[in-house]
Amino acid sequence: MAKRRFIQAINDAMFEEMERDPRIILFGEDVEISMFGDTKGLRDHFGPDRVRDTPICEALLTGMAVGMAAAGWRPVLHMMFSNFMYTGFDAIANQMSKLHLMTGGQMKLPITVMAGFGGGRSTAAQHSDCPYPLFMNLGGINVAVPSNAGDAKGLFKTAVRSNDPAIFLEPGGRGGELGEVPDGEHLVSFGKAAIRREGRDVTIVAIGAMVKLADQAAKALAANGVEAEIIDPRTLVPLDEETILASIAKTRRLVIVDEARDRCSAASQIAAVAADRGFGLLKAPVKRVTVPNVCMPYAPVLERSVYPSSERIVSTVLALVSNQEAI
Amino acid sequence: MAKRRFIQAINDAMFEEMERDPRIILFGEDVEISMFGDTKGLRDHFGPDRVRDTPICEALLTGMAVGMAAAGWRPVLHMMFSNFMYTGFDAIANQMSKLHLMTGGQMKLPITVMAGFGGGRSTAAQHSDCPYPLFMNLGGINVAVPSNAGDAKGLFKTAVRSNDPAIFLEPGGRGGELGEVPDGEHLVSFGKAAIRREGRDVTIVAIGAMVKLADQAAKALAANGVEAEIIDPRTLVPLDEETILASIAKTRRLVIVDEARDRCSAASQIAAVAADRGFGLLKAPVKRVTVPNVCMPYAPVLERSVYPSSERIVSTVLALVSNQEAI
Amino acid sequence: MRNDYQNPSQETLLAMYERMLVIRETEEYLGAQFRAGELPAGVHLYIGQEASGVGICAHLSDEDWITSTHRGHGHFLAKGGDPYAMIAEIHAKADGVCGGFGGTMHVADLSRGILGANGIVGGGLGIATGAAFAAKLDGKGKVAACFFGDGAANQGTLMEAMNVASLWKLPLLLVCEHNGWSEFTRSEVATSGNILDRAQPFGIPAQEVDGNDVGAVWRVAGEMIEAMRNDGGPGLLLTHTYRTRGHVEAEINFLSQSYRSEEEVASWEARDPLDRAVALLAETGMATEEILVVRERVKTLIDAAAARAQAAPDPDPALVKSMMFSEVDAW
Amino acid sequence: MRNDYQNPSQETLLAMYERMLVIRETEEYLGAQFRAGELPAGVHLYIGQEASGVGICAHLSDEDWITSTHRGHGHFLAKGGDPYAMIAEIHAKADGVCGGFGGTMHVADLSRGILGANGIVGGGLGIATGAAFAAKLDGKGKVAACFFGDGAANQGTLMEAMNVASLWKLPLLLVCEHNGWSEFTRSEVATSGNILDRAQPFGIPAQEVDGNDVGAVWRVAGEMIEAMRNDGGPGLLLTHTYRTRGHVEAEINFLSQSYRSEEEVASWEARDPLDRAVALLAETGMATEEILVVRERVKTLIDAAAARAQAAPDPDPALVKSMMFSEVDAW
Ligand SMILES: Cc1ncc(C[n+]2csc(CCOP(=O)(O)OP(=O)(O)O)c2C)c(N)n1
Ligand SMILES: Cc1ncc(C[n+]2csc(CCOP(=O)(O)OP(=O)(O)O)c2C)c(N)n1
Ligand SMILES: [Mg+2]
Ligand SMILES: [Mg+2]
Repeated sequence: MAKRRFIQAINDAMFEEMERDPRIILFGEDVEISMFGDTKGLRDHFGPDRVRDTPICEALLTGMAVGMAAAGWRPVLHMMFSNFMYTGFDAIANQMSKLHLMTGGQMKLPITVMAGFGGGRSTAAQHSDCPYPLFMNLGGINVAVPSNAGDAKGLFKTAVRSNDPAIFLEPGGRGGELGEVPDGEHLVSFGKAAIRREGRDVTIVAIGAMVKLADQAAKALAANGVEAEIIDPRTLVPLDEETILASIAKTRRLVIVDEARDRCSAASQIAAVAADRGFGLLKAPVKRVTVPNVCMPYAPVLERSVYPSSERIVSTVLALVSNQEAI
Repeated sequence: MAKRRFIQAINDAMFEEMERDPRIILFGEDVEISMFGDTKGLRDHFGPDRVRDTPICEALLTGMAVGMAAAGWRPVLHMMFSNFMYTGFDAIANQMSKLHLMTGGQMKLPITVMAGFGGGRSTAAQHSDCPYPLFMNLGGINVAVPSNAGDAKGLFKTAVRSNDPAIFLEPGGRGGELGEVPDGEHLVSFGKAAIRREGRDVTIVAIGAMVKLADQAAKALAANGVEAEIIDPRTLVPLDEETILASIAKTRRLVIVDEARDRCSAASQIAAVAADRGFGLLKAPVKRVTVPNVCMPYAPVLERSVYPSSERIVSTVLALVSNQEAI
Repeated sequence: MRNDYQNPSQETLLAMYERMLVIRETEEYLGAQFRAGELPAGVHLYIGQEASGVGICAHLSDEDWITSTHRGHGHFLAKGGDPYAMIAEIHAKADGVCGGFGGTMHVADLSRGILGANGIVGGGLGIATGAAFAAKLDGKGKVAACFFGDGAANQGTLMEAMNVASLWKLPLLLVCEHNGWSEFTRSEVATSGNILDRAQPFGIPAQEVDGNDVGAVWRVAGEMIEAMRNDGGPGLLLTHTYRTRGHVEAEINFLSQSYRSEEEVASWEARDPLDRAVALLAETGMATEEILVVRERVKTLIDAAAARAQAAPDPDPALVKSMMFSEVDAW
Repeated sequence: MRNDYQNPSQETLLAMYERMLVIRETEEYLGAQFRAGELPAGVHLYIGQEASGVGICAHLSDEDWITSTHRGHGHFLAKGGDPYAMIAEIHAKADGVCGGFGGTMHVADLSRGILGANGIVGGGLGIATGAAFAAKLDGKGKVAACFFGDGAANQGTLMEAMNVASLWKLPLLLVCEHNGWSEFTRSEVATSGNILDRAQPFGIPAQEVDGNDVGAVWRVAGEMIEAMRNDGGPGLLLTHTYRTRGHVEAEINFLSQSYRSEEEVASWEARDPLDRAVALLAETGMATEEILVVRERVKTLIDAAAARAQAAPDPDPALVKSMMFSEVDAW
């Protein structure tokens, strides 16, 4: 086990995978100098054919990723901030997610599209979106949202080795966070949630950067005698419904923490699964701690008021637990 | 009450509103000749300044709608098929939905973006998407999905009179369907669901074209002694949660029929609301009848296998009702 | 050594004529089937434009890539796609080249470098640019040709593609098939200036050609593609042509007014690319009987393909579940 | 009667100099605040480019529209935006021109025709084209100016905008501020050919100008805008300039290597647009003391605005709920 920063773990994964497979090509705006640090050093090591700065033209870039993959290469496209995925949305939604089906399975698309996402740092509305609900709805695209350095490395490797398109989202502003990364070859399978903490009283499903908040909340709850179990789905497509349901079977209560806007969020999807497949297990309402249906305001005081917090998780859980007899 | 075709009702609404308000401008690809019929005759009547064919350049068109609205006009942008909204997605997701907040409320955006949507007619993957879950997640955009001619007229009028952006979706291939349209000025408010049928045993929330299927299902169910209540939300943003919850309070069971792909669908959102605010009212799992996470195949036999049907609604409801004691 | 693209040989010309005939026969059949209510969805016919796709694809092998449009049957067949597999696809049958999943607007055959017809206008531009980048990385002299219409030329991704392809010297042949219309909008209404000029700011060589003259298309495309194979960077080729059928078969059913004159259509029918190919063949001294033999052969081929496609089984709905992903089953 | 844009009067020149000073002082302040950890987010400074925005906006009234970029403080102030309201916005205060909701990349003042800075590169192109269409419909000789960078010129919406604006003869002034860099990528790496040439296929008149010479910018922009007001259709203006600060303030903290030479920066600092405006004023016979008076006035103004902004209250979180919609409250 080595301690690595989130962003270093991704960088390590890129080095190792590009070394292993000469058909992996990295391209995107300013990937050579690397603003976030995740693609640092790759250009020098792998040269201009395999690591390439592009002009600013996201609509083309996503389409190019499809064409490169269809023609036998394994593109990794760095989109910088996830809001810019909207600028390149057409080829993601109309091509990347559909061509495997449309061609009757002929077209394999081993594409990884990566970007930083999420609010909390006054980057304001156009640099803070949390777009995974959109990608989840498209179908045909795997969606990985690591919560720590080790998973970031393992999920990234799985993404680039997969023959299907994957969106790999890095929680913005958490690149410096240290975490344990297992030594040697480290892969994290898609569709396998991690149980971050065991507990008997409530299940908290937390996504990406929310795992840390859930963890803080769990500690505060423990001080109140409430033991929370924390599930980190790690990938939202595929989603490990079984692990979530097994946890609900134990705790009988579910809170989902998601930094997406609430409407049609991952939280809503998980709540819907619980209300269907887990209905008989639940003894309290399913609660969502999300961003209300608002884009991120700039002022820290405003942003804080809508961004999920450990306090909101704690109070949500406490209300659930204390209310249990009322239902 | 006059009988009008779905598409005629929209056309009537456009005529009446453009007559009423000279600042409404209609533009889009082939709006002059009008492929669907909804914009038929408007060019001749209102002239080239107010009704205008555009080049094929969706990315610009959505941006133009924002600029026109910001500069004091009331654009109606016809995007033809809703998949092409992805081509113009950047300005919808990064500008239209955010600028009111980003400008601290300065920028009013009275924009209507309209398009046909949905599958069922072998138009295949790129002409059949049901994109409202994406727009619901963005925030800042109202979303109207009429299920019949009368609502189409009334909702369209509300959309163009609103000072906020609205997406108005016409169920593809149902333009010819006849329906009652109230005479005279007819407006349908946003955020007010309609109870299409009363019943005591199960609540079926059905969206857009799904209302008709729900209705067929309800008739079949009635023959089995099961009385379904059908709720048509009419707008998904804002969503009339109260009417849905009131119905669940009566029936204690909920099935949602949505022709979107399941993951992060409107159905999932409504299920999530039920699992939270309606939890104590429910005595059975919340079921979703949706399109599995797949884009539309071309072959009718394949498409039918994934498209919601009244049979699927019936069997879902019957399983719920018969299973009630098992929970 | 540089090839001489001055004159296609009689053999080449005949092969191209036969390919054009295959397209024409197939599409005449499909149009009739649609009108008879035998197809599940409308078809966008390439009839009248055959020389453009055929003259260009004659220079491409299965190792080269093409992307196509909603009007993609012709490109599919020109690039060597199997008529039976395409007809079966459009009949929504299990034997279809996409198993019945794609349909008329999405015919694709990756084994032949056909990356697919595309229902999104301009959707091929990014894909072809990516394939051209792949071709460059492969280093084997492959090229990618992107077919798109005059309407699609107004999508900004064209400029983006030209910029990247020029900077990276990609072997990308941008083929704008200028048929004067995008749906029901006349080109002049939607397009400012001359599309050919749009390549100039990027230093991309651009040529235009009579797109109904398969010999001319073959010559110009041959030169451009050969240059590309020798690391020559992108090119823009504008083929002037016309769809003598509607935008989509049976548009008459939903349009309340006509959008073009009968004279306009007739004037282009008089320049039919197949008739002109026959004239070119005659110039090479080919006898009418020999041409009739080809015609018969094609007719027999397509008739047989059609009959077989009609009799083919429907696809199995159990397959849908596994079709969104190649590996994980995630629905 | 046609105006003579040969020589800005001393008065005009002085007013422009003052406006440039306002930008410079404001941004020097903001940069220092960021480095001191007093701002919630990084700022993209316009320092070095002031002549471009000011020389152009000098011809615009509150009735005209502009759209701007992530590097938008200068355009906001050049178009007459209030320094206090902008500084307060960037300090995330309730008095901010967007109530603290927008921040540095989104400063907007609709009452002055400032449709907003924009965090999406190229995001202003569609908005400005729409505003230009609105201007045309208004029929009062208004114009819309769209500021964008050389990096943004590679977004395809530029071509789309030129096509529509040319077809519809919209009063759209496309202003490409060419500072040689997009983030950390040199223009030559990302841009094929000369951006100026991109207007040619659309028949759009294009001019380039020394963007650090406010007099020259004023002259060229004046002519172009006047033509537009008289139904002249769109134009492209390329202003050659340079950002002497980083892409974003304090980029040094996250970049592991430098991307440009000190000599390059120094050579542009030697062509500082404010110094050159002073030289122009001296040519008109203005005394150094008079210029110093202006400098003092601006310094006092910005110091006061800054102090007031720092003391202003935070925005009220209760407002967030009502900020996504103007009418219905739907969250
Ligand atoms: C992104 C997108 N916008 C609009 C359409 C609808 N549409 C289909 S074909 C077409 C016209 C295309 O014209 P052109 O590119 O000239 O091709 P042609 O039909 O003439 O071959 C349009 C607007 C579409 N399919 N995709
Ligand atoms: C759509 C989009 N892509 C990428 C970015 C990230 N980004 C911000 S500024 C910038 C460079 C812009 O260069 P240019 O247009 O020349 O403007 P300059 O910064 O030089 O003023 C980039 C790539 C963005 N904000 N939006
Ligand atoms: Mg055309
Ligand atoms: Mg620049």
